[in-house]
Amino acid sequence: MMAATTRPPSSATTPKASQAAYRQQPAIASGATAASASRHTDHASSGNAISLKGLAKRFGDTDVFANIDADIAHGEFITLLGPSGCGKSTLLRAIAGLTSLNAGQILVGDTDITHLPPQRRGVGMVFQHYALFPNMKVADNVAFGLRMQKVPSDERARRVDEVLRLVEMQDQAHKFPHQLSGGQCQRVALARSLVVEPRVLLMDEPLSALDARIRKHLRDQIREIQTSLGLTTLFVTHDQEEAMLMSDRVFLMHQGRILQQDSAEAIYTRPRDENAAGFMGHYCLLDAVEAAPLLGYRSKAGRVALRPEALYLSVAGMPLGGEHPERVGPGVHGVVRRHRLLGNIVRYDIDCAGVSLTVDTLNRSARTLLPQGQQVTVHVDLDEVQELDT
Amino acid sequence: MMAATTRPPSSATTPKASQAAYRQQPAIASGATAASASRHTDHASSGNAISLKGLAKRFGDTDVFANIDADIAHGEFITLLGPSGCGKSTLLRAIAGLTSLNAGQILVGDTDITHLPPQRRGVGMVFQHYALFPNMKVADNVAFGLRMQKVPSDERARRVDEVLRLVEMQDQAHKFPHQLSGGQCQRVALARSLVVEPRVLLMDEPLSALDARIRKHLRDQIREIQTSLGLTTLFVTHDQEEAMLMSDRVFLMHQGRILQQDSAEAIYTRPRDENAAGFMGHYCLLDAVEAAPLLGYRSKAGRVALRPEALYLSVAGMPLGGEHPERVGPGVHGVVRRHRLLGNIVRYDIDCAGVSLTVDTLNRSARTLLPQGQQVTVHVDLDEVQELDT
Amino acid sequence: MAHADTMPAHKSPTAASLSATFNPYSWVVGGVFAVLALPLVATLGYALATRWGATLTPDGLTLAWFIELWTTPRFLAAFARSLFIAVGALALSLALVLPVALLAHTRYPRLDRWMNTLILMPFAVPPVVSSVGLLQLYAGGPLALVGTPWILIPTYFTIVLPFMYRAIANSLRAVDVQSLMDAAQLLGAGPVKAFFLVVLPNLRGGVQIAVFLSFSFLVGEFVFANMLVGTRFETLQVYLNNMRGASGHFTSALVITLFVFTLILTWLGNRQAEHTITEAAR
Amino acid sequence: MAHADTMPAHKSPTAASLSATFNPYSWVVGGVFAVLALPLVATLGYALATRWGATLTPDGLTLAWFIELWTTPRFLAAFARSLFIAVGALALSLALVLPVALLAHTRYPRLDRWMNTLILMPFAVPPVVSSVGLLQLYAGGPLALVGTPWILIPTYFTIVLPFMYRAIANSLRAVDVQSLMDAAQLLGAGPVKAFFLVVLPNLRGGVQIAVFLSFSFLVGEFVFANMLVGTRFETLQVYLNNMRGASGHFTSALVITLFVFTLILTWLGNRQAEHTITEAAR
Repeated sequence: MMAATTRPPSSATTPKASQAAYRQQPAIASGATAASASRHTDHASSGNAISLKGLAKRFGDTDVFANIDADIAHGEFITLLGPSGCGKSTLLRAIAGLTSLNAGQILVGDTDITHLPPQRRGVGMVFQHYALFPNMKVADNVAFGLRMQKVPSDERARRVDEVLRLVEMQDQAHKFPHQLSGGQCQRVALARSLVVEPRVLLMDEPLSALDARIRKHLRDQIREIQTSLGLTTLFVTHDQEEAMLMSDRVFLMHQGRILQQDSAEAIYTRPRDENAAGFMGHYCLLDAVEAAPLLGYRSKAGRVALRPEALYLSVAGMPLGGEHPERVGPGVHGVVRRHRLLGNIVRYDIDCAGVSLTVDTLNRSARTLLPQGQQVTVHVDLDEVQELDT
Repeated sequence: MMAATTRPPSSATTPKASQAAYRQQPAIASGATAASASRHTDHASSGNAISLKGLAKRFGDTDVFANIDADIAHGEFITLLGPSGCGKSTLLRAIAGLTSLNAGQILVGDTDITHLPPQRRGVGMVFQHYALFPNMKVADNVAFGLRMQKVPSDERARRVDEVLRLVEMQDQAHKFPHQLSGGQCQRVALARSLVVEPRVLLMDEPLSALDARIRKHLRDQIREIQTSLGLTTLFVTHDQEEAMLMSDRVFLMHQGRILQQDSAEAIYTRPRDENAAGFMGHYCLLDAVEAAPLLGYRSKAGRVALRPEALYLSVAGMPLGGEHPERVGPGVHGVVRRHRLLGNIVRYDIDCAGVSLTVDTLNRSARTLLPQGQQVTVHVDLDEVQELDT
Repeated sequence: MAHADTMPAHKSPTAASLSATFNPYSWVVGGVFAVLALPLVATLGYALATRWGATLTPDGLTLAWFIELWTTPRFLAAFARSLFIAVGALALSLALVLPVALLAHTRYPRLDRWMNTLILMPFAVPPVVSSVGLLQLYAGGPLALVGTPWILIPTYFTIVLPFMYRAIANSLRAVDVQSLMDAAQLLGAGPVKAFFLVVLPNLRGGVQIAVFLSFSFLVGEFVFANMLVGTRFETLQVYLNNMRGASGHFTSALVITLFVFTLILTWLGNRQAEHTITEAAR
Repeated sequence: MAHADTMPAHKSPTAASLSATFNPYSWVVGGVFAVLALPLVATLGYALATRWGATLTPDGLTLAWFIELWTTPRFLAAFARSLFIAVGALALSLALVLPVALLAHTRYPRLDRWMNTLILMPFAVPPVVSSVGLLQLYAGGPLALVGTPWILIPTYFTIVLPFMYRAIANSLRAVDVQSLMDAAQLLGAGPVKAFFLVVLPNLRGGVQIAVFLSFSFLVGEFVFANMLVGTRFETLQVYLNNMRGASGHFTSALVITLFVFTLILTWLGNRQAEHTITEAAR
């Protein structure tokens, strides 16, 4: 029902056509909502939804970000993941047109929007603190964008109702924002962005002001809606789990640069460098000398990263947690220094060949817990070892 | 250096003596800090540090909490864990004397403090939003409690310096609170509570205003300091991981009641009822009929709770993740509906005998990932099945 | 505004449960109310009394004083003049202060700090003091406004400025203006439209109170009016002062009229503001 | 206070970088400053001029007018009276408002709502209006205060009350009073000690500005002083008004004296407050 409906079905193969389609967008075709449901892959063939080319932003002498290059496909869900201060939110605001750039070019479809004001970019945005209009009821908040587009009132009412249904807020249409909980506010904010059928949806830490339970629910709901609408989405977060669960691809940002653009799985299991490994998971970072006994060879790379859950423990020759990997490193003797119960995971700190290793195992049963001082053998899955440049 | 030093070494075997020792506390012995380091088990024999007897608190018609009974040993780290609104913070404030009780009795040692004003309870408290005095520098904030006790200025300076070293804030002594980061503020607040050597330390969600990285660091630091001082601590949180990692025991609270008092491990693996299971981890809750095929028998309990990490998957007869438990339920055929990568965990949703099960496995390698639609067999570890009262 | 008002104050249960059992604050409220209302009640009694001598209660009730007042052309003229001057000064200050406060809040934080210092100045210079200064300033040359009613509008503007600025700046702080503007712009509104549709309505409460208070202050202002223009342009207060010699009942009726007038004005302002918002949201 | 002031305003980089390149706000500040300062500058010129006729600048400079003023016993007496009345009213209002505001903030949120409504009343009733009411009230019986200076202290108290209450309530809101009190009590301070050591110093900014502004307002107040007591108790403003007939230079000197006096007072207040805090923190 939402988004992308104004682009012709076999959309824009030439720049001209796509551009024309984009310009046409604000005047939304009234029959648009008919072609509802699954348009997920409609635009797979029409090139990128967004291209970022050499974006740079300075604030005084410091680079907020620089050399941002990325291509995002239609319908992709991209997460900008990074610690606070890495420039991810500013990048999002620059794409929205809320912050000027010092260099670079932003293409949506094939249209250069770098110098368009925010209201003409066809971009929707959801803010961390909702930014609902306190003077308007839920329905009027959602209708705001349509009123700006001069959509006739009967169509407006229908589309507002539709989108409120989508975010399960149709019963709250006549409440004011201050009467809603945080999670409900964010749903309304989402509906408000969706109703104008933006070409791209930007979300700036939309879940971080909510409490854990609601965050999980809304996370799944956002992803579901995004998938069903085939809406190209950029989602900013500092939460690794959020990024892993929601994204088609993750852009890992660090100090104003994109360290790695990859699938969540690849970002997690194959970090490109030490910074990426430091931010994702709980990698044990060893240098080549320290790692040699575990690997059975001297790595050429400066640093070796081991995932705690890809290390294998054996007690008295019996593998703990069953089968071994195909390509396994030599067993190295170690001692359990302590264990911590993280819920479904038991995390062991193991002193092993002069280094301290972290090993994660499933918390299957209290009977299988290894006591402090237990002698173990540690094996490495050689296929899961990451050799990092330094 | 901190806490408990005023109690005589072979403390209070009779109520009288203990009471006397408590009364004596505000006038701190000047040699107290000499007997520093590890006094962890000094008071193991002297009964409970705190006893809560039938505490109840009403607010209008609703019970904030009721029937709170608990005994806390010397040096124990207790976490009050529960969702927001379960009464845990109010309980903490009642123990501190900041909120009156409708019924019950609070003993510290053997002294009844139920009706003492907060300033005479010998209880320290750390607040969620630090509550540092903005008009005073760090050192003066920390010295405040000592000044109230009329500790001579040279001893005061020494003890302030000592405790600031303990929380690694000695370099910031001359800054004002507004010049510090959140994590630094909370360290100062901790130092301020510790310096007066309270008999009990109360912490009201001290980490929840901090960001993830600092939270983890400070969490470990708090636990370390608490252990080295042997300080009886009550820690309020809504974060399950925090509770699991820090506590000697967890009090799981729900709607103003303590559902379960147990070690973190027991709370996690053996929840007493459905509410406890619902709050901890990601238990699959099945009724007896649904669970029967997995268990191989019809449970007498109304509900059966299965931990996702205590379920075992096999593909074509080969156990995934190795060995099986001793007492294993019958294998039941299922189909992978989807998987989610949570980092070190892969969470499968499996349709199995008419119910949807969640199964957690270690994210050991991308090669071992089960695709959607994969046929699997699910086994249950019968020793890890929780049969709940309803 | 509405938001802040309806947000439940986060208080510990003790406080609330205590207040349920005994209410010392009702005494405080009662006391303050009495202190503030007593003069008004006495005035009302006087205005309605046929005669009120040494007794505790008036001798009889009448509307004669009011009727006499409302049929006096001199009173009506003074009333109109006061209204004109007050509305003029307020319009001028709103038109200037709103954009400056908005800029200070969203773009130039340093401007806000400067303004906060500047607006203290008129407070530091009491009315009689500055009226002397103003007389000197406007007495000769190109600014020969003394004695004309026009001198009052810039003067009142100066007086009202600080109050208006603080009230509006506080309202802006309570609303997350930047985000609201951003959100409205991304939904297709230009900056001006965004301001009027999304920011201004949410400043309503603060601006309204500022305007109301300023208005009632200006209508009641006497010192400047008397010193700068005097009897040549008799405003309500100057008229009231000149009528001091007249019957106490008559002046009381005048006072009550003035009071009821400002009350009605406020009520209308409130209603209008609510109406506007409902409309805008439709 | 200190906290709120030094917290860097969280702004988007655009805004700050824009303001670095061009500064429209310096124009605004300049303009406002000019509007506010012009009367004062003109007055100063007049006070220092031997003669100032139709020319743009004064003819010559002299301190004669000041010396004449400072040696007039009637002026000094009026000054002392004004000070006494203002200090009395402020002390009374501080003693009453501080505890009420604290209670309203920490214990009885409903009291705060009531107070916020109540304190608007004196605004709605302009000075001349309520002075008529007060005259009626205090004219007879047990409260026969009319014509005595004592009538001014309760009157001024009523006027200053709303302003003081709002200023203090705002300061309380900016500080998390409840937590500070809790923390101090758990560290061994009684409630009174906690209030003076931990809460009051952090209200400094707000309370100080309120006191300063109220003070300068009271010293400058004319309407009540004139109507309620008149020449029998000549305050500074009544004196100034009575001297209107005298030389403009003389009154200008008076005005400047008054202004400099309030400035010095503020400066002293500031210094003292800072000193107190440094001491308390030692």
